[in-house]
Parts: sequence; C-alpha cells; structure tokens
Amino acid sequence: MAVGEGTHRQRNQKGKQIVSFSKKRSVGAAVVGLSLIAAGCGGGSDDGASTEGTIDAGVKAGVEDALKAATTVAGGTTTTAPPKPTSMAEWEALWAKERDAVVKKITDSKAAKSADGKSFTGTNGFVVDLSKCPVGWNDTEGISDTEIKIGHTTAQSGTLADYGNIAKVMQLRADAINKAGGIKDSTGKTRTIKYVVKDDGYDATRTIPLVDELLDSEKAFAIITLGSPSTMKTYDKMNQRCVPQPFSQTGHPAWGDPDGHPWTTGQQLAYNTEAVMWGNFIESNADKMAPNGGQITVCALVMNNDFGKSYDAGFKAYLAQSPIKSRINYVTETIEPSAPTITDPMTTLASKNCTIFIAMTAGTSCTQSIQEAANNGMNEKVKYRFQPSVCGAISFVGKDKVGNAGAEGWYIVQGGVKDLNSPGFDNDVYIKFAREELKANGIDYKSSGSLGSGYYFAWAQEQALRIAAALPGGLTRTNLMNAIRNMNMTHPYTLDGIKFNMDGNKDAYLVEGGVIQTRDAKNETWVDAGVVVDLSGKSKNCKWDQSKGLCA
Amino acid sequence: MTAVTTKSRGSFLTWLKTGSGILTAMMAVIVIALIPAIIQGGLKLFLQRVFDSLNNGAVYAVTAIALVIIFKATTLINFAGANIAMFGAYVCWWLNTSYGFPIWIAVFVAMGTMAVLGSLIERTLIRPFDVNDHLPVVLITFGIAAILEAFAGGFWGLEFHKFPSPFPSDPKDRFTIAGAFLRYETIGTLFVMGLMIFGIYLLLNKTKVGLAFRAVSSNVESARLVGVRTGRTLQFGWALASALGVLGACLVAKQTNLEPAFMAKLVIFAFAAATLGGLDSIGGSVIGAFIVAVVQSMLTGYGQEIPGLGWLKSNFALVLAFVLILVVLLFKPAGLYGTRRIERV
Amino acid sequence: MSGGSSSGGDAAIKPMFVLQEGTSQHRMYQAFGWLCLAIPMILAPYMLPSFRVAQLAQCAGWGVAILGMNIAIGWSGLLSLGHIAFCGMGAYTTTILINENSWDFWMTLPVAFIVCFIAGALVGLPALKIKGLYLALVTFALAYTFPILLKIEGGGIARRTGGDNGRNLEEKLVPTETIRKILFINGEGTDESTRIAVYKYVVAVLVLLVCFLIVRNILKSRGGRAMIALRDNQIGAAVSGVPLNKTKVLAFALSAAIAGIGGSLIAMVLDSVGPTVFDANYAIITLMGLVLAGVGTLHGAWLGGVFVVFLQDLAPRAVGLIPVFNVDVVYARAIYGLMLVLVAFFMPGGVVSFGRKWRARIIQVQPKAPDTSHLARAGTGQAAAATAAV
Amino acid sequence: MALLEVRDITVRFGGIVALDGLTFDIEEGQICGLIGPNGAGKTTMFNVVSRIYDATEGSITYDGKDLLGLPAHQMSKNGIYRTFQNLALWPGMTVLDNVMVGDYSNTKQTFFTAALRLGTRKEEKDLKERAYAALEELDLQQHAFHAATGLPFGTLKRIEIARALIGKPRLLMLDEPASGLTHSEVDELADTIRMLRDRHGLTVLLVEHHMKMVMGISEHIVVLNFGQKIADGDATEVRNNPAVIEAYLGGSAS
Repeated sequence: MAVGEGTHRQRNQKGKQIVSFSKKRSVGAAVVGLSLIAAGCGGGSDDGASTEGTIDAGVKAGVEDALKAATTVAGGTTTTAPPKPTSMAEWEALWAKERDAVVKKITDSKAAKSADGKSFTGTNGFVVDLSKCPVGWNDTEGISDTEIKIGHTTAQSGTLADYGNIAKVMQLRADAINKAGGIKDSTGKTRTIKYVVKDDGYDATRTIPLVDELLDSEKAFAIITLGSPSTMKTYDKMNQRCVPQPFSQTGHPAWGDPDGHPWTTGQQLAYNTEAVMWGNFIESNADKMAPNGGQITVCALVMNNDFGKSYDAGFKAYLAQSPIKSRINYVTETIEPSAPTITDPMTTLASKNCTIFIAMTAGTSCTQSIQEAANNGMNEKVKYRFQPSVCGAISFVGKDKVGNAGAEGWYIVQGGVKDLNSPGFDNDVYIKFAREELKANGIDYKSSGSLGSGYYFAWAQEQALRIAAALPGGLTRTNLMNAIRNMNMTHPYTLDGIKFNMDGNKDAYLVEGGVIQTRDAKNETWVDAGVVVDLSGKSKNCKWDQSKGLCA
Repeated sequence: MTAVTTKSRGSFLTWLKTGSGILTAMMAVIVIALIPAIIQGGLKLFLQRVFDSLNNGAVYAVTAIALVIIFKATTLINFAGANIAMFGAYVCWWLNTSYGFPIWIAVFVAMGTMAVLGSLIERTLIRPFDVNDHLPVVLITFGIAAILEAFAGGFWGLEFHKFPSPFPSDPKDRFTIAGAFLRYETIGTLFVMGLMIFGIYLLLNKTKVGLAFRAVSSNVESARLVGVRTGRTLQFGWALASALGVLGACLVAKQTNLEPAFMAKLVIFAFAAATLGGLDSIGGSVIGAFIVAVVQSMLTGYGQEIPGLGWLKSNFALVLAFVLILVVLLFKPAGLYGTRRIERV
Repeated sequence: MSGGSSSGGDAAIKPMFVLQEGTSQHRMYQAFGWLCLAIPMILAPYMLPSFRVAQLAQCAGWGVAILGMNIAIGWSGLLSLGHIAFCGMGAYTTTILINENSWDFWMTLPVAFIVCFIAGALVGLPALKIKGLYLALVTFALAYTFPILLKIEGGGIARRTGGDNGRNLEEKLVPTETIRKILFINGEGTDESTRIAVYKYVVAVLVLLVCFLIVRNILKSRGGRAMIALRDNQIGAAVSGVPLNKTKVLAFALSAAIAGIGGSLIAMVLDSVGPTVFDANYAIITLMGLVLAGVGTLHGAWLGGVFVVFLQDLAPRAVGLIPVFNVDVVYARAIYGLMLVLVAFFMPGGVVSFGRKWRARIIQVQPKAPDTSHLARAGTGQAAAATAAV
Repeated sequence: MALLEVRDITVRFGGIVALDGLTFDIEEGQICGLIGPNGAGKTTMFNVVSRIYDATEGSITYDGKDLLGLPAHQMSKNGIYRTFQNLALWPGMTVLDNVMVGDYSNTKQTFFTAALRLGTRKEEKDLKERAYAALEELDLQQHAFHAATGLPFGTLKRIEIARALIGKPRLLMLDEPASGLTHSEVDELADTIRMLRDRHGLTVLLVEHHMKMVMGISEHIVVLNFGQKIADGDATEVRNNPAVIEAYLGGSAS
C-alpha cells in the first residue's frame, strides 16, 4: 500500500480527504503510554484559548467532508480493504518502496544547502536559516563513520517512570537494526544507532541540564525529549543551536511550527482534532439526541492540566462556530490530576440532565469516570458517553480494570494508534512481530503500556534515519529534518487509513487522523461507530504563543 | 507566644468573639449562602451529596484516625503513614489476585503485615530520636515514604490496578432514597469505620495495653515512672496506626485504583481532617473528616452555582482543604477538639 | 555556634593549632578559608563543560533558596515544608515581569523579594499560633496547593503563569561587551552557550554571596539572636523582651523573601518556570538538601544547592550500579529515602557540622574577650552601661 | 505606693484552682520571698506577673500601671526580668550571646539596619562589652564563649541572672536560684543577691525552697499554700505563724 498506489482509497498528495470504510474491526487503540504522555502534555490553553481563532478551518472542513462521504455511502457499503502486508518481509519491502519515493521527491526538489552554507532550502517551503546557528556548528556533529549518537531524555524515575519503557524499546529496536547491518549511507558508510538515554524523572528542571549535557558533552546528533513541559522548555534552545529534536514524545500542537522551530517535530495526534470530531459527531447526530430542535446538554469532566484544558478549549472553539450552537449547552466540571476520587464532580454532572458526557481526562480518571457513571446512574440516562482517545487502551477498559459492564457502550475517538495489549490485534503482523521481539528479550508485552509506544516511536526514528542517509550528502542534521518533513509512509502501528506524513512547511504534523468507536464489552473490543477520518495536511501550522496559551 | 488563657466563658457575645464563635459564624454565613443553590438543586441532589460526603468522610476518618493514633502516642506527624497504608493495600491486592486469598482475609493479613512493619519502624527508626526535636523525625518519615513508594513501584509496577472491593460493588448494589443512590459500599465503609472506632474505644479503655497507651499519650515521663513499658506501648501505637491505615487504604482503593501514589493524594484530606479535629482527638478527627467531606461536596458542588463563584469547581477541593486547615488553626490553634497543652515553665 | 572554646565541659580534644582571635595568624587563617571557597568557585566555570557550569548556576539558585529556608527552619525553629511555594512565587514574579513587562532581570529581584516577603508574612501570621508539627502540616499543604493555585483561571493567573507547561523566559540574560571582557569569556574556542552559562553562573553566585552576607549580618545582630532565642526557648525569649509574634513573622517573611530570590535565580538559570519545579516533591528535595548541608549553619548555603541538583542527577545513575536491583531506576527514589534516614541518624548537623567537628581537632580559634576596662573603671558595670548608652 | 501590687489574683486551669484570691505588695527596693510547699502556686504567680499565664480574676499594678494589659515581651521594657526554675537559656548560642539578648528591649537595631550594617557596629560592640561586664560581675567571664549548655546547673542559673541584669531591671524575679547549689554556694548566692540589689537598686522577688537563705535575705515573706496566701510578713513573723508550720509540717506529713 505504498503512496501513490492507493487505488482503494481516494488519496492524494495534497492532503485531500481520505475516507475509509473498513470492515468491522476490533481495535483497541491508543496505548497507555501515549495516553500518559498526553496526560502530562497538552495544549497549554486556558480561558483565552476559547476564541474562534483557534478552530482550525481545515480540520473542520476535513471532518465534514469525511462525514458527508460517510453518509452518502451509508448502508454498510465498504470499499475493498487494501492488501495488507502479511509478513514482516512484505512490510519491509513496502517501506523500502515508500522511502525511495520520499528520497525521490526530495532529490527532485533539489533540496540543498546554499553555496555559502548560510541556509538550507528543503522541500515545499521548508527553509532553515543556518547563518543563525552557533559558530562552529556542524551538520554532521554526533555521527562518526560507524555510529549515530542520538540523545534521549525521558522519565525513568518518579511517578511517570513507566515512560522509561519507550526508551527501552527504542534501544532494543536499535540493537536489532545494528545487528542487521545498521543504517547504510549514500556515501557508502554504514553506521549503527546509539541512544544516550538520560533520566529526567518527567521534571523539566532536570531536562534542561541534561539536554545541555547531551549537546555540549555528548555532542549528540539529535535529541529526543519526552513530555510537553520538557520539550517546551528545551525547544527554543535546540532550535537556536540547530540540533534536531525529532519525534518529540508529546502531543502538543506547538511542535508543528516549521517556520519558527524547524528542528522540532512531534508525532502524535493533536488533541484539538479529537475535540473537533466530538463536535462533529454531536452536530450530525443532533436530531437523534434531541428531536425537534431540542436542547443538547454536553457535560464534560475536564482534567485541570493542559491536556484536559486543550480538549476543553478545542471543543469550546468548535462550538463557538457551530451552526447549532444555540442548541448546545456546555457544562463542565474540573478535576485536579492529583485528586484521589472524582465522586463529587461526577455527582454534579449527573444532576445536569446531560445528553452527552465527555471525559476530558487521562490516567486513573478514565476508569474512575466509567465507574462513577455506572454507579451514579449516568449510564442509564446518558446514551452518549465519550472517553478520550488516551483512555482507549485495554489497560484502562480491560476486564481486570473496571470490568466489562462498566465500559459497555462508551464512545471513543481513537487516536489512530494500535494497542499492543489488545487481543483484537492478535493477528496483526506487526503487533505479532513486536510481541515476539519483546518476548525474545525477556519482556512481557503486557507489563507496560509504554512498550507499544516504544515501537511507535522507534519505527519512525528508524525510517527517518534511513531516508536521510539515502539522500545526497548522506546523513546530516539538515537532511534528517528534511527527511522527516517529507515522510509519507505506512506506519505499521497506526490504524488502517491513518496516514503518516508531512509535507515540508505545508503539513507539519505526521498523524492527523482518528475514528469514532464504541466499546463492545463482551468481546473486549472497540467497534467502529463512525468512520476513519484522516485530516492529513488540514491542520494549520502552530506558532505557539505562550503568553496567550494558544497558536498564534 | 500567646498567654495561656484561663478565662471562663461568658455570654453569647463573648463566645462569638472566641475562636469557636468566629468559626461557627463563618460556617453559618457559608451555609446560608448555599441555601438558594441547595433548594434549586432539589432534594435528590442534596441527598446524593450527603451520601457522597458520608462516603468520603468515612474514608478520610479512617485515614485520619491512623494519623491521630501516632500523634497521640508520640506527638509526631507520620508523613509515611499514607505510604505504609498504600503498601499494605498492594499486599492485600497481591494476596487476593495472585494467591486467591478471599478479600477480607487478604485485608487482615495485609493489616497484620504492616502492623509488624510499623512497629519495626518505630523500634528501629523513630525511637532513637527525641520526639521534641521534630526535624529528624519528619525527615525519617519522609524517607520511609519514599522508600515504600519506590518498592511498591518496583515490585508491582507503576501502572494502576483495579482493586477488589471488599463490599458488594456492582453498579446496582445500592439503595435508592428519594432518587439518590446510597451505595452498599458507602454503608459498608461507614460500618467498618464505626466498628473501628468502637474497637479502638474498647482497646483503649478496656485493656491493659490501652491503659498503658493512654498513660503514655498523656505523659510519657509519668507513665514511665509508674512502670509502663513506654517503648512497647509506642510500638503498639505504631502497629495499630499502620494496621488502621491499611484498612483505610483498602476501603478507598476501589474508588481510586491502586497506584504507588494513591494514598499520598488522599492523605492531604486526612491531614485536614485530623488538624480540624485536633491532632490528638480521635472523635475530633472523625468529625473533622466529615466536615472536610461536606465542605468538599457541598462547597464545590453548590458553591459554583452562586453567581460569581463559577470558578469554584471540584479541583478546588484540595485548595479548600488547605484553606480550612489555615482558618481553623488561625482561630483554634489546637483544632476543634484538641487538647490545649499548657506549657510548663 | 559553639565558638572556639579551650576548656569545655567535657575533656575537649586538644587541637593541633590554637589561634587567638584578631591576631594576624587568625586573619590569615580566615583569608585562607575564604580562598579555599573562592578559588574553586572562580575556576569552575572556566574548567568545566558548559552544562556543568549551568548546573552549578542552578546549585547557586537552590543555595539561595536553602539559605532562606534555613532562616525559618534552622534559626527560627519554624519547621516549614512549604518554602518551595515562595521559591515559585519569586520565579514566577521574575518570569512574568520579564515576559509581560519587559523588565530587566536585575530589576525583578527586589520585586520578587517584596512579593515573597509579603506572602511570607501572610502565611507566617497563622504560624504565630501554630507550633512545631502543626506548622509543618500547614506549610506542607501549601506546597501541595501552590501548583494548583498557579492554574487558577480567574484573573488571568493561568495565562500569566503558563499553567501546566509553565513559561519560558522571553528575554534571556545575555552578558554585555564590558562584562564579557571582565569575565574573559570572549576567547577563542568558547561558543556563545558557554559564555552565557558562565555569565549566568557568575550572576547566580554573586547573588548568593550577597544573600549570604545579608543573612550573616542579620544572624549576628539583635534580630538574629532573637530568632535563635525563640527557637531554643520561647518563654525565655519573651521575658527577655523579644516580641515573639513580630520576630516570628519577620523571620518567616525574610526567609520566604530570600527563598523567593532563589526562585528568581532558578528561573533565570533555567530560562523557564513550571509547576513541577515548585511542587511537594521539590519541597522534600530541598529539605533534604538543607539537612544534608547543615540545618542552622550559614555555610550550608554553598552546599545545599549542590545536593539538590546533583543528588537528583546522580541517584538514578547510582541505582544502575547496584548489582542487586539491575531492574529499574524506579528504585532511585528509595535512594533519596535512604539518604534522608541516614542523614537523620548519622549526620544530624549535616556536612558542615561534620566538617566543623573535624576542623576543631586541627585548629581552634580562641575568641577575644571584649575590653571592658572602661566600663569597670566607671565603678559598677551597670552604671557604666548607663553612661555608654548615652 | 508599692512597686508591685497584687490584688485578688485567681488562676484556674480547667477545674484546678492554681491561685485563689492572692493579694500582697512588694515595696521598691525590697527583697521579697515567696515560699510555700510544692504546688502552692509560687511559679504560677511568677508566670502571671511575667504574663506567661493570664489571670482568671484580679489585678496586678506595677509602678502604678495595670500590668495585666501588657504582653509578655513588654515586661522587660518596664524593667521586670526573671529567671526560671528549670532554666530558659538558649543552648544554640554562646553564653555571651545569651546575655546579649537580655538587653533586647534597650537596643535599636532592626532586621533592615542589621542586614546592611547601617550603624549597628557601635551598638553591637557596646552591647558585647556590657554583656561581658555583666558576666564579669557574676564571675562568669571564663564561660563567655561556651555554648550555654553542658555547664553546671548553678553556673547556668547565674548566667540567667546575668542575662536579666544586663537589661537594667527594676524588679528581678528569681525562681529557685539556689536549687542545685552546695551549702557554700548558697551563702555566696545570698551575698550576690544582696550585693546586686544594693548596687543596682533592684527590687527582688524570690521563690526559694532553701529556707535558711530565704529567711536570711528576705525583708518580706509571702507564704502560699494551695494557691492561697496563708501568711505575710518578715522572717520572724512568718516563722512563728502557726498556719505556716501547719502547712509545712502537716502538709508533708499527710
């Protein structure tokens, strides 16, 4: 299913809408690790963010297109499923082809440094002003003839130490790649990948000196950071120092800023896209929810961190421009991430005659909200109950978590990612491969939700390095960034129909798709309730304004 | 330093100027301000909030009693109490899920284990220090808390686990009173709390070890002089407090889920409860616990309905707990029911 | 505090050297002591890689914070676990003034001082009535609540503080040409990040030095003695005329204000602030730094920050070296815990007191008795005092 | 007019009556002994005068002023200083520093002036000299730089006297200054007290169990039992008062 061969779906490079009507799939989606990261990250928006300015017209149009398309071909019509690779070898072949296409695209665009070395002109508007880089900056710092040294700050201690498993998997993947021959360069060299992992305990104060250490002492080629606060507090510096900060392990919209921060990219789905999908779901089902133009009360439990806040702000922004905004009554209750129980706010919300309930929370509150809704009668009264994508993992809604009965019938916008733990993916080639590789290394794949995230990030890192190495001039920092900003591949860890692509300065986000599903408790799966919506290229770039807490 | 007041009570107006008077007046003002919102919310919602408060209050009370017992015995605040309880809850969960112990047996075994650990901590880590020198003891309790947190995370992972409820906990396991739900779990928690208070009463008032405990908590020196083995008694206090803490943790873990920090999140409310009641009064801390729970449910729930107070959402529960501690200590430095210690010169 | 006594109550260890206070040897010895402190501090930024210099600058920031905490905990006996909140207030004051009002970093320091002084006085007022562990409870609750208060929506607080993600400083502290020349940081082979790191280090250490001198002066004054008096025996202090309430509030406010300056420095060094830097976790870590360095010792300020920064940096690495738990860095937290317990047991006075004990075996300073001859000549001491006071 | 006029002072702690309608006077320049069996309320009386305890009822007039309206730390400003039965020194400071705090009320430095050393040097130097002189007066100068802990009990008690002395007291209240002293030391102490009174023009209120000493130096003795005054007068009067004999002998017998 290489790019350009997408005969089964209408897709094109410019990012026109892709709609897939896949068969009923059993999908457990976002991984715990991702959800936890998301919980710690977030949009950084507060009250000021709820202006119309934040609603992304492209995104909205995309969702509408998708839903319109879905209704026109309603009635269970499905397109033929694309031929999925049935073995790892087929996958590898597919990726090789996709990489070649990216390399060709970049080569054709004649991306190169200027003669005086003062600037780099990449593909589709991606330009880096190298004259602002520090004196003595080197495009190939951190790579020797045999090794690529990549720094990685992550949480290996503290309450969020579970994220440390991402680094573990990335190291494990790097070992496998190195064993299989490493990264071949167009200049004929073959290099191994070496990660230098530093523990910051999810504490940005500690990230800053660690990043300094990786820059000044370790002379890392690129540095990966985990978590919004840590990335936010280092991305100015990384960009001033002209050091790549690829695939930041956080879902903040600020990582899509190729003009201001060309050296930083993210990888996850932005939360405001999810909020738009909720809004659209409500609009298209408004008459079912409240016949004859009645009032719709949307109740939301908002976690008081930037994760919850950005959901809240995104949703408010959507409502502000919604054609049925006069019919919608939006009620929120806020909870602190450090709150032990959520009984009180749930009681308050239960008293509000909600039509829809949306949990804009993460972590323990996911299961707590399911539990409380079952206990306080909300389940019986409120038909539409949404969990956020970060709470979709089996670690939250699985049998040994809250019990099947509680989660039955909840809706979710899946963030486009598979779940390593979910039995629904037992037959997925890549998931099988990942589980086996973990087992071979003595790791139980169920032991942590972050393991799956490790595969999600490691795969992208590997492919980006391979593409950059295949470019003229071989692996350099500028080539790496240009490669990432032109990736257009099939990620084995995203759901079918979710594209994994960027396009220079035109499209600054890799993953921009999701799907609305409901929980089938009996079979422990999520079942499609809507359509796969992929908004690839529709989200606007985001120049983050920290004083306003929103994209400028 | 304020002079020790020995004045007797006078008329209502004089009383109103005292700490309790001011506090009561403030309470009254808040309650009156909430009345319109309560009426608007209807009986069902009000009852539901009362039941929520009962549930939260019972949980806070059990945890607060554990703090009070240690404070009574040694006049120190056990910052490790929350994590001792947390560790016990993990032991309970582990016995239940991995070895198939019935839940209540698992609870008792965990209580016993942590009681042993608690008494060991007292004997080895606390007793060498002068209780009047607070800093080292505070450091040690923080240290124990950190160690237990690390080991819980190391043994059982950092992901959260579902905790088996010790009471019938199906969504349908509830009474419906005027539309509000009173869950069997709430009743169970209240029942256990009552049983616990009764048990402590019997233990302290009808047994030899209880007598020794009371002697020690009123004056260590004199207790020692009359032949009470104070060391043993303090150890008993720690064991008792640790076991009670575990019981509290097991009662609440169903709602919070099991993770290494779950009791640390809750204990700040128990601190507020214990401080309110007066750190050395068991009855006071129970009352304090229900006050904190009521304030939490009512003030955040109804308060936000009052025009201009829309920001008073549930995330302010913790801030309210803090404000409560401050206000009460400002007017009643020894808490509502605490013993005012007279300084001997 | 024990000064240099030649014949204590118990059989004192005979030191190798005894110096008379005020003699030239004594002055040389003092100068030697200061040099031992100053030389490594001056050389460090030019010898170490820049990330280490940045870490040392952070140490100085935490050192100021710990100096502030020491005023309350060490000298006034007010066991506060919430000073991290004052640090945070200082840091946020600096950040907001720089970002929103384009203030110069230096100008924000006095404002941070005043803001934290007032906040400290407000929290200190209830502290008058609260004793010992009650105060610990209240202030710990403050440490818990502070990160939540930062996220309040009303009044644009969350917008100004940046909420959960915190904020980056928009105007960073950059050395001017003159300063570059003075500091010799424009040489070949040093890149701009190193220069800035060195400059920040110098700024942080200078502020630490100033705070150190201020606190030292206060400690050696009437107010300082009053603080210690109310720590050691409140009733004794009261009958000697020390106004307990005023002294407590002032001491608490002053300690909060100095902690606030520490916070400003931390914001300046890190170029950013965030709620995770000023939460309950850091309350415990700074307390650990304070105790390790030495509660109630002035020179603990130099060391405390070093412990705060490097323990966190090294503990996870140390866990990796323990063969038994090759499993997880999760156990790094156990190391902190263990350290807290060990310090309480074996080094209650911290490293500084420990060092002093050893120093006393080598060298002792014999204090000089003040000259009272002019008082004695006037007849009775009391009469003389009366004349002297005129 | 007497320097200190105690009128109907009653102190209750819960149900316990510590002092019950106590009334007596102390004339300026007098050495007044306050005696009674254990638990008679002597120290409570001290604590009321130094404003550590509030009186439940009654009034105390000092030099014509209502004493009970002032806070504890204002006592020293009015020249009322005291020592403590079980010491209230500060072990965290040297003996000299301890004594220097005694003159808190008469010095002017503030946190601000001290922080910047604005004209504090002279006052400090002066204070230090006077403190040292006060120690010399009580023959304690050799301990000046020791920590105020670990010294013999009698020495520490004298340090407390020195601390009180530096503040130029008018009324000096000594709470069992002789406890823990040997016979010869007690005699010496009696001389010292008399000497200090004469030299500084003090009024001394003395609580003491050492009968010989109290009887020896006191010009006026007040005897308490169970919080009530049972006798009042000079040494001979008190010694022959049957109620006093009853209290001491009967009290100890029962």
